[in-house]
Amino acid sequence: MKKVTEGLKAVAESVALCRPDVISAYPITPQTHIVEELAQIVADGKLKCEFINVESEFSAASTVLGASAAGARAYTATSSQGLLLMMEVLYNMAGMRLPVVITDANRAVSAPINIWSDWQDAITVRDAGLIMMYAEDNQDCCDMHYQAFKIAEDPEVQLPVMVNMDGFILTHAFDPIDFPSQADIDKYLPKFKPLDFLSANNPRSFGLMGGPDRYLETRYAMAETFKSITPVILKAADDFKKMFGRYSGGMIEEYRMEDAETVLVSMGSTISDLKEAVDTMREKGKKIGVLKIRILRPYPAAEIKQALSRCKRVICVEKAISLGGPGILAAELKSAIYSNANKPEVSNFIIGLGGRDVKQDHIFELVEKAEKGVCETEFIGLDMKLVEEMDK
Amino acid sequence: MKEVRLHGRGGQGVVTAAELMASAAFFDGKETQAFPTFGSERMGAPVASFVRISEKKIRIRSQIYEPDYVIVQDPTLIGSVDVFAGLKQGGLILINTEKKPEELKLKPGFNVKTIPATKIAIEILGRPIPNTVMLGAFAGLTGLVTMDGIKKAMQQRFKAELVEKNMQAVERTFSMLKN
Amino acid sequence: MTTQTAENVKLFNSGHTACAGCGLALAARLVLQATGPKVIVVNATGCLEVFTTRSPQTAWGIPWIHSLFENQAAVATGVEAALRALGRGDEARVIAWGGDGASADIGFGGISGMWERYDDVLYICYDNEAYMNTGIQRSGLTPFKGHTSTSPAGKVSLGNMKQKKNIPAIAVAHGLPYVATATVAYPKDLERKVKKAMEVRGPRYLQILVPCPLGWGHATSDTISMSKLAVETGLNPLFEYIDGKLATAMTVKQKPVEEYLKPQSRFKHLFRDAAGAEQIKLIQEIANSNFAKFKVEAVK
Amino acid sequence: MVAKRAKNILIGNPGTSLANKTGSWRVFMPVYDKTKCTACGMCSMMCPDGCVHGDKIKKYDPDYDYCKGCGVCAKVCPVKCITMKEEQK
Repeated sequence: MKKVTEGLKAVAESVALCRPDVISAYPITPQTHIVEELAQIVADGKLKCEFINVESEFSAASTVLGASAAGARAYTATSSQGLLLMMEVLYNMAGMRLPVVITDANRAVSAPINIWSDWQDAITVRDAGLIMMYAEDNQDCCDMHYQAFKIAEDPEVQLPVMVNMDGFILTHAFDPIDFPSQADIDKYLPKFKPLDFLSANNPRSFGLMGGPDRYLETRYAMAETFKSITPVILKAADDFKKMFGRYSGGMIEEYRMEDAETVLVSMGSTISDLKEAVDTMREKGKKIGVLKIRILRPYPAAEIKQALSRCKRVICVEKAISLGGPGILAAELKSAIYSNANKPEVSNFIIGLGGRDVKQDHIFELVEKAEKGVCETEFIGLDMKLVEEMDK
Repeated sequence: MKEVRLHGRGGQGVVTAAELMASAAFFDGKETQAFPTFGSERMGAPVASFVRISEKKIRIRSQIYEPDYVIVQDPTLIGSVDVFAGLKQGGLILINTEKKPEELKLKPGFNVKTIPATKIAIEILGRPIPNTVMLGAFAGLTGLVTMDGIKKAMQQRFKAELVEKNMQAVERTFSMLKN
Repeated sequence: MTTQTAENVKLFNSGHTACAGCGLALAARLVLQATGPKVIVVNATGCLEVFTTRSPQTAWGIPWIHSLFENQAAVATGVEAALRALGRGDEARVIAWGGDGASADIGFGGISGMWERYDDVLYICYDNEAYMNTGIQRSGLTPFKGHTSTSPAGKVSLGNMKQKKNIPAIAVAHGLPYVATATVAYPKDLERKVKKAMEVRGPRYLQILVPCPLGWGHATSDTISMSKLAVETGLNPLFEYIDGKLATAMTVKQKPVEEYLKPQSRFKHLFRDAAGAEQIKLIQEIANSNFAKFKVEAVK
Repeated sequence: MVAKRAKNILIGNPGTSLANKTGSWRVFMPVYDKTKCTACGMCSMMCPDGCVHGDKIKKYDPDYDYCKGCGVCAKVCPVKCITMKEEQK
């Protein structure tokens, strides 16, 4: 069924279709409508599920960790400070190989306190061992959730998956969303069958201490797992297409890159704005395209290397920053293309932090700048008057 | 693509109005997108919401700076908020007031229409919530969304008895300002 | 030679790496003897977790999970919710287990949340009165004037400045149907309280005083006698609150606190001079007020 | 093919600690005088390592594979039938 729905409510409805056994979350802007809507769905008896109110995001993550360890399909959602409060649990969840699905409404991290969108929150936990997906629009975001459970619970994977959606820009936008039927989702995503779980009938110990003699091997095993997740992600999308007719998948997506000399690289909803700008620039004869990073972990290095083997110039457009370090997407991207025979020049720009609107003119401006010479972590869209006044 | 900006105060249903308009356009077979001001505003504070309606898939996610249409749900906002900001020359602005456009003494160059939406809302709905009333007037004026679309949008969003009353209001204002 | 066979695996097994004379290792075995096998234990980071589960070995014979230092309560909530959601409610009851640091300090917020939610979880705090796992640092349950590595006795200090945080009272204030204290010197009392706690539905709290020869500085063979003296002096009264009312309090002949303090090196600075003697008087007052509060018969 | 899930590192099978013979830690060993033992079971109940086994008929013995020699049993024995003797190694 297709209808116009707010992004967060659409996610809540999609998650409900996946029939989680246990949901635990704590309200935080701009994620809150997900938990509110799920609480209502459970309260209305439309979903048989334990909905647990907790006293913090830390406990929300811990509760779904416990539920998953006991064999339940478990879900939580958060944002920004909440995600950072969960961070210790996220590492633990991944290390214990628990297939929890988490939605992050991407939001800036304080200080200054700011409820608006950027990617800093999720980027900060990117090394925890989560599979990280970035939604371009709300249909993509809903489809990602059905696939996220399937990927997380795959016997070859058994890892938490985080679906990222830009705060406000996607979370609070109303768009037409196509929802699958419950019967079809039940077919696509059968009941969760955990491989190992806490049970009095098989009384094993979970979460053992791994000393210097064993810890290295556990991390090696996780690294090896991440090497073989890509086919699982691709298959989840292929199976989805077979069943629902639309393809929402891929590690990356190339847009108008056939003959592109310049390629804009980014993630999330920014991709839509870049595509719009690229269409305009193409009309003016510029050979330019967009490369979408849809999956940040496992990092699609081989796909990116291949996709960027022909262009002259790459421009990373980033909504997060490693203070004192290089552009985050740019650094990873450079490492991916290092062995390419024809290395393009790589510029990167910081835009849209803390919800600063990304206008089409900003995109034209940064392309123009990069064409004049390589730019390193340059800010676009700054209010220079405010900058000058800041320390007066 | 047509872009609409709706002005109101927190609690007046300005986001719901945008949602309904987008949903109506969707039922009319158009591509659509709606979103609120991404703010931390509280009840009573000036707020805005936005709608895009197009024949083609809408990709752009930036805010709306040059709307084709502006709807002002609360006339007390005029003066404190620049409701004309970015409005295209000759663009339509629909204001909820019992006054006639010429009585408002607004800046020239725009197509100003007025409707006593709050009065009609109290009459028909029994509550001073002008959002659906204004939606009817807007549809009549612009033809951007149809009565059928609005009805389907309401049926999806509201309970049956609410749909009936709101549709009465919409039908009244639709014909009042229909070109 | 004992080797691992299906027959000799118990609920809590030998071969763990607790210190010789560890009161906690004893408590763990006694608790599980009382609960039987139909439990799932969620264990906070701490001595108990470390000495029982160094990969690939585990001393536990019941299903057990360790996640973090401060999330045992919320993980227990999740396990309990999952059992309910999956229709496995009859399979096992859930026990969350943490030390005094995990319970009174870093994990306390989560415990308060779990109590407020009224989850069907027995929370056991094993109280050895400091962070023993990391080398004897002060916790919220370190006793008044006790020396630890972060509340050291020195030229101008006589040890920990604060009295123990009263977690049982806080538990009662949360409206718990069952709150009790126990210690290893009284295994029958401990067993009875665990069994009683398992009969009750909803959140329950059991605080077990477990002497730590390393941290308290007493002979490994004195674990039981220290545990007993803690009760006999009145410094660690044993009681039960059922539905918010004091239901039982153990009756003992009161002994002077010196008998308990003297054999422990963590209190040796109190026996040096007059200043220490003054502090012992204050400790005696704490013991006396406990006696009065719990209506324990003081024998003159 | 690598063992990607590292299952036998992350998950422990019940009672596997029995493979760890902590008896090697012992400096003093408890020696039981069964002529005095009344088989009350106090030593068994109070052993922090849970390694004193027996019954009313056979009376009690420590399992020296695991006994760390803490001396709790000797201290709690009501008839003082256990003495701690220096370990002969």
